[in-house]
Amino acid sequence: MLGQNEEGIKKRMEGRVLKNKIMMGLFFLATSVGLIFLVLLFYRVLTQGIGYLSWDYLTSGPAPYPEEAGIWIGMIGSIMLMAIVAIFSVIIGVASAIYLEEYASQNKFTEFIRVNISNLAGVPSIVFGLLGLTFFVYIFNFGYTLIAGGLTMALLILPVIVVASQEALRSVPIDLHQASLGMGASKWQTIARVILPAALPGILTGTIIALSRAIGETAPLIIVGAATAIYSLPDSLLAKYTAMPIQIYNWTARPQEEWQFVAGAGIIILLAVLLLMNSIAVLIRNKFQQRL
Amino acid sequence: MTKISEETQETRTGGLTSKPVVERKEKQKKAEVNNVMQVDDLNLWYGSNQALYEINMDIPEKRVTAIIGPSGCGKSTFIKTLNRMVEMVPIVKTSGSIKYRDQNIFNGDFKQEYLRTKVGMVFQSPNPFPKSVYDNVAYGPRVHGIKKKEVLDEIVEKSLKDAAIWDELKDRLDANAYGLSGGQQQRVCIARALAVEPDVILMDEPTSSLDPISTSKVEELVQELKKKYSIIIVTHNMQQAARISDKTAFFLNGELVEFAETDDLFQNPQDKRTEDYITGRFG
Amino acid sequence: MTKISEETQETRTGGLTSKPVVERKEKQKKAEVNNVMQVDDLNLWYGSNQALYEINMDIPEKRVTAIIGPSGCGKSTFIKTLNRMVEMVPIVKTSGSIKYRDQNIFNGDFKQEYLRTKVGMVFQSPNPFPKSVYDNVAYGPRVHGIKKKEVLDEIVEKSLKDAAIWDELKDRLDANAYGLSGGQQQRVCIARALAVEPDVILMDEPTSSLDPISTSKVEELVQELKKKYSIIIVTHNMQQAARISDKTAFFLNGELVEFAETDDLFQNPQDKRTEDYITGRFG
Amino acid sequence: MDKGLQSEGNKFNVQELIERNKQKTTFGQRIEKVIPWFLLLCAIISVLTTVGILFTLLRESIGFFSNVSIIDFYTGTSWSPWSGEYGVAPLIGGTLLITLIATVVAVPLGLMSAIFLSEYANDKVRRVIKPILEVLAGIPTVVYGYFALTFVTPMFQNIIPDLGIFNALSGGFVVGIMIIPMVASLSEDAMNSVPNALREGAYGLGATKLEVVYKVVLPAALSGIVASIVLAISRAIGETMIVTIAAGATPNLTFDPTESIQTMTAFIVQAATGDTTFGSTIYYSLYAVGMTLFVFTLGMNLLAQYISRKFREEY
Amino acid sequence: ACGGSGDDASGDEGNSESSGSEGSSTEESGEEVAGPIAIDGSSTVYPIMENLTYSYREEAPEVETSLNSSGSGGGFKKSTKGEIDLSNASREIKEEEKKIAEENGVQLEPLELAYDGLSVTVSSKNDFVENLTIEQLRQIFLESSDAQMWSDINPDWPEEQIEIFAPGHDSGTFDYFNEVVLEENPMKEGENTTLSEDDNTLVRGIENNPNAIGFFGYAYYAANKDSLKVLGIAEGDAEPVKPSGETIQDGSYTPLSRPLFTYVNVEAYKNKPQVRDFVEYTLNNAGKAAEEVGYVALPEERYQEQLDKAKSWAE
Ligand SMILES: Nc1ncnc2c1ncn2[C@@H]1O[C@H](COP(=O)(O)OP(=O)(O)OP(=O)(O)O)[C@@H](O)[C@H]1O
Ligand SMILES: Nc1ncnc2c1ncn2[C@@H]1O[C@H](COP(=O)(O)OP(=O)(O)OP(=O)(O)O)[C@@H](O)[C@H]1O
Ligand SMILES: [Mg+2]
Ligand SMILES: [Mg+2]
Ligand SMILES: O=P([O-])([O-])[O-]
Repeated sequence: MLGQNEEGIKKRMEGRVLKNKIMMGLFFLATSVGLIFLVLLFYRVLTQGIGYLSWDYLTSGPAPYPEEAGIWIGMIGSIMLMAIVAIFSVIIGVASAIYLEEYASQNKFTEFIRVNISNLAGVPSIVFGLLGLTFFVYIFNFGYTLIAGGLTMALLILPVIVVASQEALRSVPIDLHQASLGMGASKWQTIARVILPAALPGILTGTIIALSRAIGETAPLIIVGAATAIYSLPDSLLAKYTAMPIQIYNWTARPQEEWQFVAGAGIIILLAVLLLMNSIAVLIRNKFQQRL
Repeated sequence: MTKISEETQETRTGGLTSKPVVERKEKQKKAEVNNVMQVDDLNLWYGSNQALYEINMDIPEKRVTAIIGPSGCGKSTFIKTLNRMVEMVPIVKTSGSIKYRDQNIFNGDFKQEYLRTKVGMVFQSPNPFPKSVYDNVAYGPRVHGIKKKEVLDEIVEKSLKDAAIWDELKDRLDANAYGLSGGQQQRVCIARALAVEPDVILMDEPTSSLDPISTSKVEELVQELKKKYSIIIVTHNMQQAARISDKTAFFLNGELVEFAETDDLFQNPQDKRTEDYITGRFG
Repeated sequence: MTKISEETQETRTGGLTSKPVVERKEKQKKAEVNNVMQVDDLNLWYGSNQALYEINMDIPEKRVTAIIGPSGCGKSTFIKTLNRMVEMVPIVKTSGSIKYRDQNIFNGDFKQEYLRTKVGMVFQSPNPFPKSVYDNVAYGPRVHGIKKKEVLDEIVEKSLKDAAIWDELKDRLDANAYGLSGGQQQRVCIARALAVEPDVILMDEPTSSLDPISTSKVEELVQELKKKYSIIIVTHNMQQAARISDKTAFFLNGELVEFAETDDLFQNPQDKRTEDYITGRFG
Repeated sequence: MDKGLQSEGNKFNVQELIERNKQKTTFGQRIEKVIPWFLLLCAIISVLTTVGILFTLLRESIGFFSNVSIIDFYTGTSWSPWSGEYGVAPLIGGTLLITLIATVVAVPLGLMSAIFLSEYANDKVRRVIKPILEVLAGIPTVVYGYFALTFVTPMFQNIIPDLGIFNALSGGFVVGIMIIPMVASLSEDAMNSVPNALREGAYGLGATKLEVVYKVVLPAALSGIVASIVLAISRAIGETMIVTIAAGATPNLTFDPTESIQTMTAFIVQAATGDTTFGSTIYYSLYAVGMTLFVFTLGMNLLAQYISRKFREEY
Repeated sequence: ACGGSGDDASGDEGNSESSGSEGSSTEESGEEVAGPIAIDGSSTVYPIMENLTYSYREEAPEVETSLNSSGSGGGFKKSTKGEIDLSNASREIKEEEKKIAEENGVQLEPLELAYDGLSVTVSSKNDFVENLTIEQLRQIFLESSDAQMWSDINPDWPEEQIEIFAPGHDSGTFDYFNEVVLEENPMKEGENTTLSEDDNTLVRGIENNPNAIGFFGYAYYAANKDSLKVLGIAEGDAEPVKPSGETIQDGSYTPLSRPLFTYVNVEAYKNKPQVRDFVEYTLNNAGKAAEEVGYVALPEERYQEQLDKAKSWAE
């Protein structure tokens, strides 16, 4: 039946192949739109901020005069914040993932935890801010301090880390499991000596991606009361602090135009830190993919 | 040796009936001395799917026992049951008993970990840990608390020697095992299994992912190993079973159809299904 | 028929030397009339790894040609080259030529899409689309612009009949193909391939994931199909090759070692390596 | 090889050593018992987090609903807390408007990007472009906010002259740009996991790439794609800083994208940072809005999970 | 939570005790003080306070000031619970807030820092309005008025929708305007009104829209003189007066001049030498700081007076 109009089929084929070509161009264009906006954004930020970027800018804190203002206190604040976030979220996140992947039996409760975690991943960050305010600031009585901000952010990215770690654990070949158990190793020995090391790159990548989301978060920090002008670095977990996005938000909210450029410079630093984190993640990911 | 062949004769007589292995059971009891493991009335379910039916089988000591059968007939399931590895699948249920040196391995106070140091395993595709050759082989001893460097050194050397790969690798003990060829990896995995000096070694299609040369190396090694270990080897390659095993079991659809001296089974199958299979009528 | 056997005789004479197929080439040219595809000096690389070496092979019309060889020898690569499916792997490079009815399929103006409607394919594991049986079979005709319900109905019925599954499925055409058994799925996939009325059908281990009964159904079907189609079938099962094919090619490490009438090849292999393989000395 | 087996310099027996160690290592066994409990505890923290969120939102919302009737809250169409009008509709409307615009931007662009990356681009291109696209999702939203305000709005003003400085259009548009990678990346994953066998099946029948995409890959990956869209939408609903900065602060029940609006999230920021007196009804209202927002995103997430579970078994 | 948070200030203090005690001993001998000072509150006062804390750093490098701007109400929210030491405000403390402070055993005392002339502005693109009377302001801003178009205010003006940009409803700035102009009657809300805590948002909103009008602190006008036009305000039939340093300080810009405050936690002032030191520093330098950021200094005697008052708290 097809054979009957051989010529027709051939002719149609021309059209079909052409259509494929055209759509391919369209798909490519669509992909470029995202990339173009990325470039535009970088271009604007760079042109606005580059003039204010200097060693002084890197090493000084907030100031009432644009020429004297710098990112130092915010940057270190962000880094300290991230350290707290990383410690808590990685320990709790990886432990949860191990529990879910290796220990939990398939029952309603486990399923509930799983669903709960993926739901948490979709809760708006500002709601986490409210949670942090109620619990860490008030009920646990930490006040508007580094630890309150850190724990709030840690909970915020916890689900991301759990999910990434679960995936990393799951991608460790069952072979390795079997090999270890087959030697008479206990479950925990197997996990600690074989599975975790093998899953580590995946876990690290997930963590870095989660942290790079956290480092740019502003809304929850506003709610749990990060300071806007602070001139000394936090010296304890219970010290006041500020962070890069808070500084940037504050600068951009000012009337004089120069502050926009100060903010631009801050954005450059923030993006630089972000890109650094992302490329580490990509490096780890690529290296990891080659290995297995 | 004589006893074994006597026992198998009986088995094969049984093999003519539809429930060969059950009848055989009582008679085999006499031959216990020579058996390292004894499987009695073993049934196994994955959830509600039964994968093994009433298996009765005695594994002779210091012999190579081959298990053959078409894909999905339960070969892997069966040997994984022997070291309770099958329990990694949570929905598995079993009935019947398996005795290792007269102790029922399903008994509550019989430790899985202990069983697995006694009954080692080598898998279908080589699965070294992503660590150095040394650390791979030392893994088992370390897990069991052996920490002294000298002792470990000695165990590693001895195991690699026994696995016939010491000469190839003695200068590369620190190299990552992932960098080795498939055949080398598989022998490192065998060395790793030997390092805890098990009593029985289970091998699930150990050569199926290897090239012919590596395959023949592993086959030679198996011949060597049976001097010290009792070996159970699953293979989908009938020629291989014929080459290296002393006894062969033929599984089909979860049943043990026939279990006999290898030569007898191939030249003189007692069951029509065995014959069909080894003459290539299916599979 | 006579011509083919004559041609193969020549091939096998060549098979005694180390480069059997090259010499054969010139002589085969005479037999062109009966060949649906002609492979000349085909080399293929995955990146820098060569997977096929200087393959010369003529595929006879309305016959079953079997391809056997150990795992990794390039069987799948070879038949995927015949419909240029191998180009889905972006790093693939080829040299040499393949002619389909005297047109070089690597030519710039020879459309992949056209080639593939002429040279259909059935895969190792059944891969129906997650759609109804009807939509699966109608997929190809629809893609080629046939929209009329009556025409489609007719094509679907005819193809399912040709694939020997019409009777089983005629009342379940709307059922999702995923709900079928493996053997049924595979025959639906065959029907899907038949629906565009190809000239050649490539089959890559079409029964390897099937149970014995489904396997024999597919084997019967293949016998039936060769009345209308030229069939090339890859199998790791030598018995299967012996049962169903007219000619058999033996591949090893990317080389075509021997290509002959099936009975000759199995009973009277000309190459030592072929002999080793079919007597089970490796693989 | 022979040497190996015969030269058994058996100074010790490994199994005996093991046996001996077994007797003393009770510590290890205790660890083995404790660890699952510790891990379970950690896993429960995520549950506690949810409980904490519910507690936080509910406690204060109850305070709010004792002053304002829940019916008025959800049926009222005017939100002006300072004159005592607490109809949440304008905030929900603002949120939906932003989400709608973002979806219209992100879904086609994201999906087409996913198709390009998964089906047309080669491995190298994919490996470069995918992470770059993902950078879009990692850019701090404050940065996007000012990008919207100082670049996108002026750009749109060239086309729509009477576009206000604060408007839903640029806010929503930029939120859309931000969520492109969510759609693109997750959909690409879904398409990638469509077994190659299905593609081969279609190619083998002479289908073009486009036909394979439309008739095989997209239907097979549908659940993953829909789930990615739903997740992206849920992210758009929860987005805060972009809309706070660029979309204005006018609780306006309108579907005109050129107007200034206020979203639920933006109101929360406004009320939480503003001068609201602690304990006032306005203060409590931010929790009632937060609760509503939470319910919205929860619904979206459950929907996404339902979709991906319902259709997962397809192939 | 309230009782608990009451301790927070003392907890904070305890935390700094080790360094603080050292500070207090050295302070008596006229040397360096140390320890944290927490300041929050009005965004209007923020620039003055930022200026002060910045220069204070050189005076007392060991003191760790932290400054936030959550609005006057936001500041009182924290200060009435004793969480912060200084609470900036662009209005006086409200009765409810006082009550909460009393419940928590917190005593707050106001200090005036500067004057602000609340500036009513339009865009510099606006070429029809120059001055407004208080009566006209009411027409524009009161909800009860039905004036929608500029032509409703003055028939000479164009028939264009009036767009209002105003500070958040409960902010100090809004409160003051509400009190003196609207006499506590509700302000217009809805489509054509944008409310924002962020004064810069208001500036941006107004500068691009010739039909917009809004008001905020003088400093924000001073910083955007190019794009904004400030209106002269006339009380009754009097001459319209525009805000400027002179007119604000000499009181001729009425009624929209207002004082800016910081409220001191007396407990903290007594017990924390660094707070005492900073308050003194503030009163000595507030005039200069105010001028620098665009506000108007108080007469010199007024600062001295307050300094004496403050010193009396310590006794
Ligand atoms: N994890 C599992 N869950 C459920 N069923 C399983 C599982 N593993 C195996 N089965 C089923 O048990 C039966 C036996 O499988 P098994 O893997 O033991 O076969 P096999 O003989 O080793 O086959 P092969 O030669 O393919 O390895 C099969 O029907 C299979 O589907
Ligand atoms: N996508 C690929 N990329 C790189 N190398 C490949 C790829 N596919 C196959 N090869 C290599 O090409 C060679 C031939 O593989 P092919 O799949 O054709 O073998 P085969 O004979 O079909 O084996 P089997 O019986 O296992 O299916 C192998 O060495 C394989 O590693
Ligand atoms: Mg198996
Ligand atoms: Mg193959
Ligand atoms: O921040 P305010 O000064 O408006 O309270």
